[in-house]
Amino acid sequence: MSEIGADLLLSMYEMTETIRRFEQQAIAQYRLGNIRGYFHPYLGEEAIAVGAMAAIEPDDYIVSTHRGHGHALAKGHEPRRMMAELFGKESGYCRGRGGSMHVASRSVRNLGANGIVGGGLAIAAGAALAIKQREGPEVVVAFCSDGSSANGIWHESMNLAAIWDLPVIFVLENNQYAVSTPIRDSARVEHLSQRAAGYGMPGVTVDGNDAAIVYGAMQEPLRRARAGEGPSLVECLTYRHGGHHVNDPGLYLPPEELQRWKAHDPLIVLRARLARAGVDEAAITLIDERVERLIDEAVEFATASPNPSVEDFLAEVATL
Amino acid sequence: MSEIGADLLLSMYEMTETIRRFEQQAIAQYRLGNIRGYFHPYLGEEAIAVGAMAAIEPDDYIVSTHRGHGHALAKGHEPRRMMAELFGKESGYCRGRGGSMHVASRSVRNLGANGIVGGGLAIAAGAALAIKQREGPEVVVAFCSDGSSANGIWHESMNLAAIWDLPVIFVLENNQYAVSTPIRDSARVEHLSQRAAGYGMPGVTVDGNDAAIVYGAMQEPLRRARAGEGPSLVECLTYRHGGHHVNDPGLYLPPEELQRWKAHDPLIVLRARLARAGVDEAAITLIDERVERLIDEAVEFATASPNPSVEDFLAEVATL
Amino acid sequence: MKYREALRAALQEEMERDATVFCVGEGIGERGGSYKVTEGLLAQFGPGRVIDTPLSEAGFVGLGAGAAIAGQRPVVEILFIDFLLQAMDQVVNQAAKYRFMSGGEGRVPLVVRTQGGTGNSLAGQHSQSLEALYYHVPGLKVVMPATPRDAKGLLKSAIRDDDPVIFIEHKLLYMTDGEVPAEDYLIPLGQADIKRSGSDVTLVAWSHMVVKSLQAAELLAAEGISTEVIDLRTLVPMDVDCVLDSVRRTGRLVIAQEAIKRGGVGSDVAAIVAERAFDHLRAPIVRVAGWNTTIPFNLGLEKASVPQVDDIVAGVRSVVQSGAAAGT
Amino acid sequence: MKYREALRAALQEEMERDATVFCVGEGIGERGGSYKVTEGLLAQFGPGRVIDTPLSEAGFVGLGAGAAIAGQRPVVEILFIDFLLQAMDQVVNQAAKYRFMSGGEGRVPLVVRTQGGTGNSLAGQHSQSLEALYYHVPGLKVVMPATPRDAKGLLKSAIRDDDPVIFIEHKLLYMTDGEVPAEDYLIPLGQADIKRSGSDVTLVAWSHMVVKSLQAAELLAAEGISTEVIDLRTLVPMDVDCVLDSVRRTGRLVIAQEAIKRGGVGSDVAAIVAERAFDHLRAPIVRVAGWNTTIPFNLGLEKASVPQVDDIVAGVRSVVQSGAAAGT
Ligand SMILES: Cc1ncc(C[n+]2csc(CCOP(=O)(O)OP(=O)(O)O)c2C)c(N)n1
Ligand SMILES: Cc1ncc(C[n+]2csc(CCOP(=O)(O)OP(=O)(O)O)c2C)c(N)n1
Ligand SMILES: [Mg+2]
Ligand SMILES: [Mg+2]
Repeated sequence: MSEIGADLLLSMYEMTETIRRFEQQAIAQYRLGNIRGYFHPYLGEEAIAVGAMAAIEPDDYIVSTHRGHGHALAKGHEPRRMMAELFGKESGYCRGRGGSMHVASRSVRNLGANGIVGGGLAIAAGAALAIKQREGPEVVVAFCSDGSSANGIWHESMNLAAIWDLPVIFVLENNQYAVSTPIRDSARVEHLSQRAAGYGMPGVTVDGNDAAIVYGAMQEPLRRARAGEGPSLVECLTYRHGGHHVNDPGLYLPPEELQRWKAHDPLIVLRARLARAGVDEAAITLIDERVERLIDEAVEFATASPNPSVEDFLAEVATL
Repeated sequence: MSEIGADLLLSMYEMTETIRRFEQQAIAQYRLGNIRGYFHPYLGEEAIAVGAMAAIEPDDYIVSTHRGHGHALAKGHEPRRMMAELFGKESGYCRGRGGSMHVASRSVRNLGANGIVGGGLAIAAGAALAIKQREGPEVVVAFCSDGSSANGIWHESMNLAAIWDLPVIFVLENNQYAVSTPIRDSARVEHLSQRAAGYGMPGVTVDGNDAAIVYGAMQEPLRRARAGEGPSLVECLTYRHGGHHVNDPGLYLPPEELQRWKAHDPLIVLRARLARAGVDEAAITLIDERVERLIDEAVEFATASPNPSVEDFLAEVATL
Repeated sequence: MKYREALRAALQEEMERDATVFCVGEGIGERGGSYKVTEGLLAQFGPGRVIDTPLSEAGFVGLGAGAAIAGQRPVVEILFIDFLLQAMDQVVNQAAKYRFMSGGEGRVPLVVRTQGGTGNSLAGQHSQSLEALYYHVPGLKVVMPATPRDAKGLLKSAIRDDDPVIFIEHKLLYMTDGEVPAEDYLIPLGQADIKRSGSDVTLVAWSHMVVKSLQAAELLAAEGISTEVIDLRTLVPMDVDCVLDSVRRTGRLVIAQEAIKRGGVGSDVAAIVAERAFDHLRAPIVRVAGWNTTIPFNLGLEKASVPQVDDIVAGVRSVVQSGAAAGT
Repeated sequence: MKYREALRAALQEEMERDATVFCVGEGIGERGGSYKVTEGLLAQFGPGRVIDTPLSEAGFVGLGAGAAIAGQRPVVEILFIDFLLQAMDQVVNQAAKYRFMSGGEGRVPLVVRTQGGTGNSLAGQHSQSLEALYYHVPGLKVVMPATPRDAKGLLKSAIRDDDPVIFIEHKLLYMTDGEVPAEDYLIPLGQADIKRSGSDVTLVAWSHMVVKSLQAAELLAAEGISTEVIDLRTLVPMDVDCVLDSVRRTGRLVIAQEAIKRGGVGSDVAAIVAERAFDHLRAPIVRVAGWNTTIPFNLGLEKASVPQVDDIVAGVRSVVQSGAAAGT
């Protein structure tokens, strides 16, 4: 990883901090009753979105998951319109109609979060097919979860992508639990990436809490995809910093396990890398302050934005 | 395979010949208009059903496929009631309501053929769960096809069976085509059995045209299943002797490929084994004659049987 | 007793009574399920009969069908009816058809417990009312209880039934309270329940709409309109006679349904009455139903997308008025 | 021109016109599809636009949705509508909802072509009429053409539509013949077609039932009953006005549908009329529809399980008689 310079580390740090603070502030707003419904925090998993997105181009596509705030922010969604969507406001990315589990935007080529686990995988393969048909240079990064690997659509999407050499990279965020069910109860294989062999595609398992490692792990899959050599599976090991959603205390997580992973927090890992790269604390503090303002402003924007109009909604619906 | 005695070879030969002649006669009846609908002949693949069924006990269960006549006969269905079902007669196993793709019978523990490719796989896992819950000694043999391996239900069923150590053996009949689509266009892996590793179960690929080899390949999976050690995947390579169904001329099958496999016909293979075992032609001729009578009698039975009564059907339906 | 406790009691009693009954679903063991219906069952019955699954909806619904065919009585929990769509092939092509296609020999005593409906800002993929999809499939029974008493009695009957039953709960009902008999009891599938008697108009509902319909009836009573509220309880088999009898008495029919109007079960109720009690009708049949939309996330829009008590009141009022004008 | 040739012509013309249109499905390339609709397209457009798939129905329907969202216009072929159940989650939770859930920004110009219905002794899993399932889902359009002319014009419109369209053919129609205009034409989604004018009774049908209904109307004419046959052509959006206008003229409504009666689209047509043209009705609304059964294999039973021409004739006769008694 020696080739990663201080600039890239800093920008990855800034995005990690952005996601972290966004989630924390949004959770606070949830507790105040300003956000409702399901909210699956990305806390502790930020390095995956940050590392993967640092490796791709703005024109590349992503599909996201039910735990998708981090992907969206790293792909370029504005925190204010993200926050507004979580508030259910008209100024949100989906005009308050989608919410946390359905954030999408053409502008940043996020094909969407999904309330169905694994629901974006075939869509990702389809977007990759579109790219291939248009002979475009883009790739699709398909974020998916350990839980999704038990679902038929995971299998079908991996296989279709493989047989047609589609430019898609499956980034599997293995946080080791599906709600309370440990992945070892759902799969009898050491690494889920081993399944890639069954589709004839490369698969690796890496430390998903180190953005620099994730960034590095994307390079060969990206080269392959852009060269028309087909898909890859990148399994990133990580861990949630708490329950499955904001109303789940997550008491089933073994405390030592949780502590071990918290000690290996994506922010801690990046700070250590920054220190080794000789970046001084002042630069970091500057970023922290900028991010703090950005997220505070996002909350203000969301708060001040109006709810969607019921009349407009009913008028739209009547014409559907 | 040296442990296979002449008796077993002879009984496997008799069943192979039974299936062969049943299919040929049924196809003749189809041409006469006495059988309608979809009819997927098992011609050329008989060694799989015969070898697998020779290895299991009468109380063991099977699930079958859309190409299921061979499984049914080998599991103990009577040719006459099988033929009657294909004729759509009340005396058939499903009282003419199911037909070729839905033959099932409690009496021989055939949980059913299926018109949905892969449709029986989860049912097989469920029956295996039932056995496990009752602490029964039985196993389930789940026949499936190369085409089914691309379907989500294949993945989910394999995985569920694996994580719960269910007593099921997946026997994959790889005849190398799904209708006209070669398996190499549907999977980028040399042997489909390699996928077993992704579920943490053993997988092997064997010659599916040699009943003795199939029989042998079942032994360790059966031991495992009965010992509570979980499922296995046995991939049997084979080839259709013609089109996908009786109305498909199968012109897309490369003639040399077809000829090569026809030269390796399950009957030819078994006859060679019988010769090596010192069984003389007379014993074989005796069997051939017996089988001929059996199948002729089946056709007579089916022909003479009445159609289901429309009134009875409508009365049943009204109470559903 | 709460609705979810009533469901739990039904499961517990049936599992005690019959060793072939077992539960399988996501997080139903230690965690007790998302709506806590199965809480405590793991401790009592062990992991062999209370089974946590991976996210393989098609797989474990099909597995339930297979276990049922092989003699067990599985109760499969699907967290949201929205996810049951992943298992549609297993439900419709396998479980529902098996008995018929096997010539009547095979039976599939499978219960799929799931829940649907709006109310918690869960957006488009976690709020659907999809009973109409299962209602249309021969070979399935469909049950949608509205009260704790019905939930318990019907779930026990569903478990004892030899055919596949889609048992649909509502996310807003789990915490509702109601009387549940102390003694062992069953409520047979196929019996509607007149939850309130009335003479001016028949109001047919099921599941959470029964709650709203009873509130509407109360408001209407204050206006002098006597509303008979029929809770269908089971959609398949449907107690058509109960509905027809009532309409023959009242001459007016309103159906309240949370699902979208187009192709909903309410259309069938209307069609049956228009076919078989036409001569008794004194007014158009009105369906008060969900708008033709994916359920929105925003709470205000979500509320606007499905019928509220006021909408039901307005619907009933309209037929009483128009009936008065046309009929008498 | 045959129905299947008309479909092929539509695909060919649209693929020539618009490079983003492509076809994907099982055996649609070299083999030309099970019903030979796509024959010749591979040779003309190459394997990049006529794509054979493995048996991954959920996967390639979802893939179609993804390609559509990313700007292509996929036409996915599903061999039998029965198999589309494997992709139900992709259709209902993904394709149908995407536009709404993205706040209107995302569009899914996806066509799923499939076929259903009885007629060839293909038994329970290859003979279903499942349009009602898709009819109930907001965000989908549903098209069911009965003639070669309609098939071509509607398929072209479906391909140009920006929303997901479930385009359902019938296995007994592929070989039927009919006039197809030589010049380029479109038939807009949402327009019913009066296939035969009449004054005594309105008979609503779609897909293959239109053929049977026209035969029934002919027989009825011989008895002096004048039957107006409306072919809905598209179920969503439905041309409700056309039906209401007709019923207001005739005062009687019969619906002929191959799908089972319970929860079928016909119930919705009946409910709409019972709600909006009640005062014009002179007789009960009759639905002539499939029995509540899995489709049997045996040909005699299969025939008995769905309406035949005689059943339609009897249904029409019954309302004309009862209407005469009640109304005039
Ligand atoms: C098909 C489907 N089944 C079940 C659910 C309910 N559900 C939402 S998140 C979740 C757990 C997912 O775990 P995992 O896939 O590992 O993702 P993680 O939450 O750990 O990021 C479940 C069961 C769902 N949304 N979709
Ligand atoms: C889910 C599903 N998709 C498609 C079909 C149509 N179909 C029937 S058999 C078949 C080919 C199956 O090939 P394979 O699975 O290899 O079995 P084989 O016919 O070679 O024995 C297809 C596509 C089906 N029955 N079920
Ligand atoms: Mg997880
Ligand atoms: Mg094959």
